[in-house]
Amino acid sequence: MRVAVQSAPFDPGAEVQAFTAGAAGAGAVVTFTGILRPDGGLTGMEIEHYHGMTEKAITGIVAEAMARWSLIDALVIHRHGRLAPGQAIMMVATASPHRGDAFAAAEFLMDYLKSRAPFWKKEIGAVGEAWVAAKDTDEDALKRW
Amino acid sequence: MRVAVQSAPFDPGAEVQAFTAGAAGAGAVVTFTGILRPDGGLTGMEIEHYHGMTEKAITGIVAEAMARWSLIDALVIHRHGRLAPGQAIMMVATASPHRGDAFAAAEFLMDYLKSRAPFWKKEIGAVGEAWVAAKDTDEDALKRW
Amino acid sequence: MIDILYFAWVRERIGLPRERLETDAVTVADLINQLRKREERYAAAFADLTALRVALDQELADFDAPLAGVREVAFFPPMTGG
Amino acid sequence: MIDILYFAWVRERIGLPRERLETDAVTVADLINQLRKREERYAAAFADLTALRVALDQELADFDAPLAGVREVAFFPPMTGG
Repeated sequence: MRVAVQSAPFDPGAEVQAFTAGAAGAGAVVTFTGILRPDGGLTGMEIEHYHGMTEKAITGIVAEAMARWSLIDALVIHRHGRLAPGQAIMMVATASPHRGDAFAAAEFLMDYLKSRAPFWKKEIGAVGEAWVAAKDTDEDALKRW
Repeated sequence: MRVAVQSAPFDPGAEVQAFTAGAAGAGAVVTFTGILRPDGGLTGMEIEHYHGMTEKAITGIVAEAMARWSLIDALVIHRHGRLAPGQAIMMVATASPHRGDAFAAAEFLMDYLKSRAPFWKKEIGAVGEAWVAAKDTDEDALKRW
Repeated sequence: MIDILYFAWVRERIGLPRERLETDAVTVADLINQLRKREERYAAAFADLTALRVALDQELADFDAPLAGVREVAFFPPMTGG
Repeated sequence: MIDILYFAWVRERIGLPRERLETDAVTVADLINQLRKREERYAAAFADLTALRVALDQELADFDAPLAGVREVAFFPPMTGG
């Protein structure tokens, strides 16, 4: 497994390529990429994170996914700092012998990263800045696991 | 949307890169890649398909996904002919403003491709060949949609 | 005249990928009964209809579907794509 | 001595990212009450605990959790990763 918390941009295509090539024996690879949408005059995003806890929390979430599903490998990349619209915010990838496990684990990782990894997003627009509010639906999403 | 039914191998990483780059306005991209696992002495796979109906059936399934979920774009690539272990059999990709839609549509596409796209897989091993049997669980998977 | 296509083990059992027939069959089931009577290999291929699927002009159909206007009938086992 | 960290709007409201305190607080709730009394900006930041989360030594915890042995307390709003 690999967990990367980084300020540098990354290329989802290159990451998928490397992850797929490295997942020998996998029959199914699922990837999710979250991208900063250029909505309503958004000029950027600033992602604050809790250095130290972030890596620990994500590693714990990935370890739980590997314990719950039959996974050959898993990858989480999450950016912090300043992002431009259209850039990838984060990605997860899962490799499994079976498609059901790869899908379930990827959705589990996403749901937990949303609400249990210490990141805070601030949207930056032409007229000001605003912290993104957590959604009740994101917290509710954890209940299905 | 793009549907490609082809005998030539493809590079999942390059496809994800191109798909993600082309999906302007997407906040979420989900990809699934099915890979031929080198299980128990498998030396290859031969995929037969119904030329004409295959393209029509997949296009119909993708159109239904685009109607049911908020999708910006969708991609299906499926190989036919002879495959070597470790090669990608097929991939789907979905791009949406929302992660829930991207995941649901990708799983829907996979479930329908399994049981409603006219492909037939034959496993080729050192000691012989055998048609892959359809699984009841694959047929059951359609009922959730 | 109607084109009949066979795929996967149906093709292997019957021994050819497609053929052209003159038939007065009204439904798919009628056509299957006519084919069964032709030769043992057809009877074997069509022995268990639960193991078969049919498409009419490249759309999945039921065995009781009418053949009127249909130009292409395909028989095959349950699909294993993905 | 305990390190206290603030993130996102909690950090902005209090005006600093971290500080070091001598405290005899037994639980997180005790510590919050002590902080509230210090200055208006603390009272404002800790006005609504349902809008806050706490981590003790980088693990999520409840407000009634004991502080014995804890070296790092962090306060922040609900997380918005992913």
